[in-house]
Amino acid sequence: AEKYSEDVSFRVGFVTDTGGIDDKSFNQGTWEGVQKYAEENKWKEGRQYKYIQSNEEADYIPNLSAFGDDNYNIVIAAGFLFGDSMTEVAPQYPDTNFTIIDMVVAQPNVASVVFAEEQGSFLVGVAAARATKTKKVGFIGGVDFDLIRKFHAGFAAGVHSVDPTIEVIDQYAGDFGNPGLGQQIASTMYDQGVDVIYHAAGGTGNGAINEAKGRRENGEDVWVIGVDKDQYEDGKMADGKSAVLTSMMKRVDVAAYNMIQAAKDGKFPGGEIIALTLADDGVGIPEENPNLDKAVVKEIEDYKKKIVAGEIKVPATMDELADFIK
Amino acid sequence: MEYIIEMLNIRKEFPGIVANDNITLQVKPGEIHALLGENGAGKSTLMSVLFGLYQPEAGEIKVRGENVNITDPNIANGLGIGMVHQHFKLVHNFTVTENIILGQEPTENGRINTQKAAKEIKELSKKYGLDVDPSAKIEDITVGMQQRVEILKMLYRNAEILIFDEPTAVLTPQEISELMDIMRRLVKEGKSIILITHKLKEIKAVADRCTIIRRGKYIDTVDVEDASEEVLASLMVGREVSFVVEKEDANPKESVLKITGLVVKDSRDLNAVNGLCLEVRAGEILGIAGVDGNGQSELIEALTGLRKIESGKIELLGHDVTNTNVRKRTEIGLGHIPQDRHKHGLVLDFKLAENLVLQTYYMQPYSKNGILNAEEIKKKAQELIDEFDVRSGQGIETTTRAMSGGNQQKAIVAREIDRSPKLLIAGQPTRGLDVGAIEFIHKKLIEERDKGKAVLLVSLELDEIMNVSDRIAVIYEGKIVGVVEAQKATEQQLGLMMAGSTTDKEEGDRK
Amino acid sequence: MDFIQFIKIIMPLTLASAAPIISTSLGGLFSERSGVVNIGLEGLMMIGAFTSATVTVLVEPSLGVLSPWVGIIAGIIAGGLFSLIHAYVSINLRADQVISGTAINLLAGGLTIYLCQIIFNQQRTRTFLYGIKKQEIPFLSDIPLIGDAFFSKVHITSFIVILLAIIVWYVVFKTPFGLRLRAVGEHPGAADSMGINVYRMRYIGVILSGLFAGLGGSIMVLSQDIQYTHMSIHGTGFIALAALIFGKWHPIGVLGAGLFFGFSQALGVIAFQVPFLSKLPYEFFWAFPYVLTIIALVVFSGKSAGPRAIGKPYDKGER
Amino acid sequence: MIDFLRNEKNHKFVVPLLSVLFGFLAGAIIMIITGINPLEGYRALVKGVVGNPRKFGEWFVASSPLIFTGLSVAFGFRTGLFNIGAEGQLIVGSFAAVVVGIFVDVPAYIHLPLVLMSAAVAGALWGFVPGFLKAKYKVHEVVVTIMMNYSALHLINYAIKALPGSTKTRSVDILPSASLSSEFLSNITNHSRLHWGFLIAVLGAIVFWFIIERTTFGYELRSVGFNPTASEYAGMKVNRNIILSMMISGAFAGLAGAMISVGTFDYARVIASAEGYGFDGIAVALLGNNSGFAIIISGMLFGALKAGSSAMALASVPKEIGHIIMAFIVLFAAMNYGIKRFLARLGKEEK
Ligand SMILES: Nc1ncnc2c1ncn2[C@@H]1O[C@H](COP(=O)(O)OP(=O)(O)OP(=O)(O)O)[C@@H](O)[C@H]1O
Ligand SMILES: Nc1ncnc2c1ncn2[C@@H]1O[C@H](COP(=O)(O)OP(=O)(O)OP(=O)(O)O)[C@@H](O)[C@H]1O
Ligand SMILES: [Mg+2]
Ligand SMILES: [Mg+2]
Repeated sequence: AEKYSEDVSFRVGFVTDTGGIDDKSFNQGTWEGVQKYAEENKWKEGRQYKYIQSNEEADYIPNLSAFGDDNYNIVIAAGFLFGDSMTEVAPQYPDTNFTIIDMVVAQPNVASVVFAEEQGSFLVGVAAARATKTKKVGFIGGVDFDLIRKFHAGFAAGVHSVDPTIEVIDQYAGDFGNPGLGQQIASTMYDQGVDVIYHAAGGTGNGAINEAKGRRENGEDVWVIGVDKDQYEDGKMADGKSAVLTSMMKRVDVAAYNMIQAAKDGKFPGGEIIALTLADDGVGIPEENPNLDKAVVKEIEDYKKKIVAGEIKVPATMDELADFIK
Repeated sequence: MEYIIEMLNIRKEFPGIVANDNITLQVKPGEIHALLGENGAGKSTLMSVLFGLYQPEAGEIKVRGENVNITDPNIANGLGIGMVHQHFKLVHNFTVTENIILGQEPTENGRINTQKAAKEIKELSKKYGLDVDPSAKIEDITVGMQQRVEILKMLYRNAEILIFDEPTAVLTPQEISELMDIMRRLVKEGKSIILITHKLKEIKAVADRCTIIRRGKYIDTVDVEDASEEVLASLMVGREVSFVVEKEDANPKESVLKITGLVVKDSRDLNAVNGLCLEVRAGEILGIAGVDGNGQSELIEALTGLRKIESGKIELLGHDVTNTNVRKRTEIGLGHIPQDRHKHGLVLDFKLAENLVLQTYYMQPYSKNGILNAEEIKKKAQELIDEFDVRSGQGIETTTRAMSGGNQQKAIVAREIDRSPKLLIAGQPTRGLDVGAIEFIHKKLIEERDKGKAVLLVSLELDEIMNVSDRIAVIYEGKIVGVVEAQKATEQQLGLMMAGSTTDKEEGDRK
Repeated sequence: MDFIQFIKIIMPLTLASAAPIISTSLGGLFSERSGVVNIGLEGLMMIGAFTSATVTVLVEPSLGVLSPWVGIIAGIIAGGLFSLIHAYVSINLRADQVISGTAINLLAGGLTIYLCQIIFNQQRTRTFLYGIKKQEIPFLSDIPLIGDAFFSKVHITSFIVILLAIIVWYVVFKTPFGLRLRAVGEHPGAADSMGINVYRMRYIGVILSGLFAGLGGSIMVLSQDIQYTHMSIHGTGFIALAALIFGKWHPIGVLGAGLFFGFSQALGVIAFQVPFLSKLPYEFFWAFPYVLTIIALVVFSGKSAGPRAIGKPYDKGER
Repeated sequence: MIDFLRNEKNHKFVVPLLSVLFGFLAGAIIMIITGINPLEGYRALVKGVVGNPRKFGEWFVASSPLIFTGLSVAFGFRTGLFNIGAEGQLIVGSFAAVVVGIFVDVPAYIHLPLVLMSAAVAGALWGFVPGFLKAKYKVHEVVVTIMMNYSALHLINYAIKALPGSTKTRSVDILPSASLSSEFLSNITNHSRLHWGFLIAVLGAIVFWFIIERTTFGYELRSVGFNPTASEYAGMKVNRNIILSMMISGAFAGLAGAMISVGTFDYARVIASAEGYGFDGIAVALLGNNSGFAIIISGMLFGALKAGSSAMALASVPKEIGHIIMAFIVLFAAMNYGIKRFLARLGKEEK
């Protein structure tokens, strides 16, 4: 009568970073991918698949090792901060398949999954450029990592492609977990005439969404753009509409799902780098975009095609952005 | 109604001790009833029971003939009982008014009506001659005035029965006589008073009857008129007590301390010591008499290095120590029994042994190369508590906080005298102690003198000064107004000088 | 950015981030004035924030716009209830108040997330639709400059909190309750001998700290966030503690200190927008409020001793 | 048994032990309420800590910094200061260790001591500021240390990134000669990160005990902590002692930083927010009664809860339970008066 499978010959372990399993970001996304696979295969959490949350960076190695010790078949870690730990742990468990997201680790049993965040960010940049009336848009970064700069550069490039006269104001919060700060930064930006903000700032971005919500409810025509997942729901206001214009989705769930499938099939791409781009829908905007005009969606589609076709090379660093703008 | 208060067969235990063992106390309306006993005899405990701070294990209490059950101070207040505690219970940063009305604040629309309160207090203070400034902060007023605030607190609550727990221990002679007057006036107004004091003279002066307790047990109740001081004292301690301090004549030698033109500021930045000159010689006890607040504390602190000196010069055994630190002075040969034993004298959270080496811990043999030698420290401590009869629960291992005030004081005296400093500055060394302990400490001071050391005794207690000193310097407004031979000095003469009169200066002896 | 614009931008931000600090700090004031150290303010804020977010989410479907207010009330009550642990342990059991407060912080951090998992099956609450919105204060917002700076785009809660500070000042310094509370914190023995129930006053002090910290946490989450997470409070309780000491345990001082913290934090945010300052490393701005506080503490130093009996359990028998 | 419990002499260790017991009991109750079998949970915890040599090694790895922050906080408490700033001192200490670890190239027997020393010195300097401000301007150390924590976080993040070779998240690796890690220890514990830091922590506890209990310096520090005026009377330099005591407290926290940066990681990390070692240190110090050796034990206990919580999570017990248990232990430790009273009453009623 058990609706779950008893077969425990294949098990999946997932190690979160300090953001936790429902960070609305890559941890949650990855876990959703794992869960999707599990559902399809009638797996039970705790039996065939499990996650451990890391409370701090020092936990990464023990947590990865814990799965290794238990002979899990595939161990997934989300976040580039896992790079060093993965490099250290993977050789100790040569029979385990490891997957790291957002980072490249050169080990024969590690598959590295990276995303072209700049490409997705380019698309929401287009949306922002079309939505702004003040010709000022904002970008709020969580912490100033190279990874977040990819979001930044792609976004600015997208905005620029639509209208080079639009100004992009940016600010880094230095923290992924300070909503109050996010709100203040957003508020400052809006007060200075910015009317669309793209955040790549996790929990800090919550504050920006809150600010946008509040302003929209007060009749201001401002928007916020979500990140990693479709954040439409997070921006929902009392009238049922959302202050989230669109979101830059990063399909870590797809990555996780695919890696599990590959490992199960014995086709695990150990030692390889898997780059997920617009081309394979690894990044992109949500299917539903109630706040975007049809025309804009169409335009975004066009840009997407160009990027996929290689006609537009989206910059991934600030240097490349400078060249791009020239 | 024969008695306004009756405490019958009261028993109160604390862990390990019976503080009150079947004690009976009966107070007649309109009388001043003294309660006498050694340190730790159980007086404060008995009064705390009456005031509702402690619940007795046995016995009954009657107020105005009615059996009562006083479970907390509110009930005591309701019965018209008020208490001035041994350690004042005043909030230091509240005003006089706030302290008095606390708990029974007059209000107007929920807000404290300070004006109304101040007016009431003014009236009360006029009626009983209790001079206070209602808007002054407690921390800014003298101890004497603080006590008047305590009394006003009771009167404000319409107390009929007033308990004074050692009210005079902290007062100057002037303040004491004022207090006596106040008490007489209170009784005249129909109040009844229970007075705890160690000073037999005071009992003789104001009390009508006196109940004596010893080691928690009731001894007797006597009419004061019929009992001499000697009788009272022997009832209290259970043996004969000598009041005269026996000592040979002094044999003064070289100068040990020489102060010239000393100026010291107090915490309010006023000159508390103002051009003071004084000399103390080896082999003598120089007493400094004076009304509290005339610069005694500042003088001691300046001499010992605890307070900055504005100008003037201090020479100690020929060294100019005007600007040297405490440690240096100690090492030259200064000993100091501080006035405030809790503030300066002891680290209450240290074990007794640790406190006994507070001045010497860094020296051999108690430590070497910065490492403490526990064995030596313990040895010394044991030696000291044996010699000075310092009593406490766990000997040298006792946390000092848990010791009685008298024993804490003895520990300090032991520590300072044991070093046998060339100059011993003793600030009120017997404050609050019973006669037995006082006798002991006086003997010790005189022994030091006889060993050829100099002793500077600062006390508010004129008797002590006159009995123990060889010469007496009177301090007034930060200056020495005269120095007299103790044997020739009379109380009136000193009293006048303490009030600032310099007419008797010619008798002064300034070699 | 010219000066006028600068003021217009920074003032609302200051008010917004100061409000939770002030509210919580006022709570700490009650507790510490009664003689009980409360380093558990952070935890009490978490409890308040968690509860108000949860309740808001749960009642939204039926109560609509009223829900955040219901949430706040729930947060206040929850803070008060949770503070009972601190009260019982430190007043009745005479625990070291610092330990007890540390335990409150640890417990609140663990428990709120634990409960999130039970209630929402995730490590955070669901997002609420109705938070505390910024709004224009009628009439006042029409005053030139001042209206823009202080009365438009502000949370009404910021003004409630400022009003509270004044009320607290009145209560603490003008009413019998306040006199008794302070007496208990300065010299419990004296208060006791005047028939004031020391334990009861301290209980009230600690519970008030819970209520106010609960309010602070509620305001914080409902006005700044979209849900409660383990990061929602991120150290604000400790800043409130600092504000209490910086404000010298005085309600108006606390108000000033809270506004100061809010201001310097906002300044750190805005400095980015100032052209020549934006060249400096970010870290400089993030450290800025804290360094500024230290400097201010030195400049305004002086005796800032807290209530005398603070931290000491009251024992009737002791003298 | 009851007599043993009632005897006040035994309370010194019976009471903390009971606190721990009650803490786990409370954790069990919460697990039961939420439908988790506590036996399973605790079995997972135990397995997670001593289940295999690697876990055992990781337990020690998790404990060493906690012991040091515990010592840091305790040193403050013993000398009358509340050092809530161990976190910041730890951050600067960990950075200093890495800087010396990267840029000074000397043999290991000089390098390692030098690295540790610089961590201690950096922590001490960070402690100097609140100490100095308290001594000189009477500024409350609690506020200053809180502010110093945040300042350290941001400024050190900047400094790490400014080091040559650093990325936005970390510095380059330290030279092997500067590392506490040990091939040998790692091998015997099945590739755990076990490093020599644990021994250093024990050494730290001994130094702590020795300074506090056995030296005239410690005597002075305690005296000043308890009663500054009496210390002044006794000729001690009160202000100097306040500063020194804060500095030593900071030095311990700085060493905690070294445990992490040159023990656990071998490089410096940019961190977004404080990792909580300082606050855990308060708990460790309090449970350890502020005494050197007991702090080793309480540090190990909290280290176990930390190290074992992954294993508990694997057994499907929410990780927060570790925190909740920790909180309850601290809470019960705080109730020692109540527990003592309870012990004293034990048996009495039976008579
Ligand atoms: N709170 C307490 N806990 C334990 N024992 C106490 C306590 N209070 C008093 N005692 C004990 O009761 C005895 C009587 O103390 P009490 O204070 O009544 O003495 P006293 O007569 O007032 O002494 P003194 O003249 O020094 O003021 C003391 O010796 C002490 O051992
Ligand atoms: N908390 C306490 N625990 C145990 N014993 C106590 C406590 N408080 C006071 N005592 C005891 O009560 C007695 C009286 O204490 P008290 O402070 O009244 O000292 P004292 O002898 O009256 O000294 P003095 O009058 O010189 O200040 C002492 O013997 C002391 O040991
Ligand atoms: Mg006494
Ligand atoms: Mg007494």
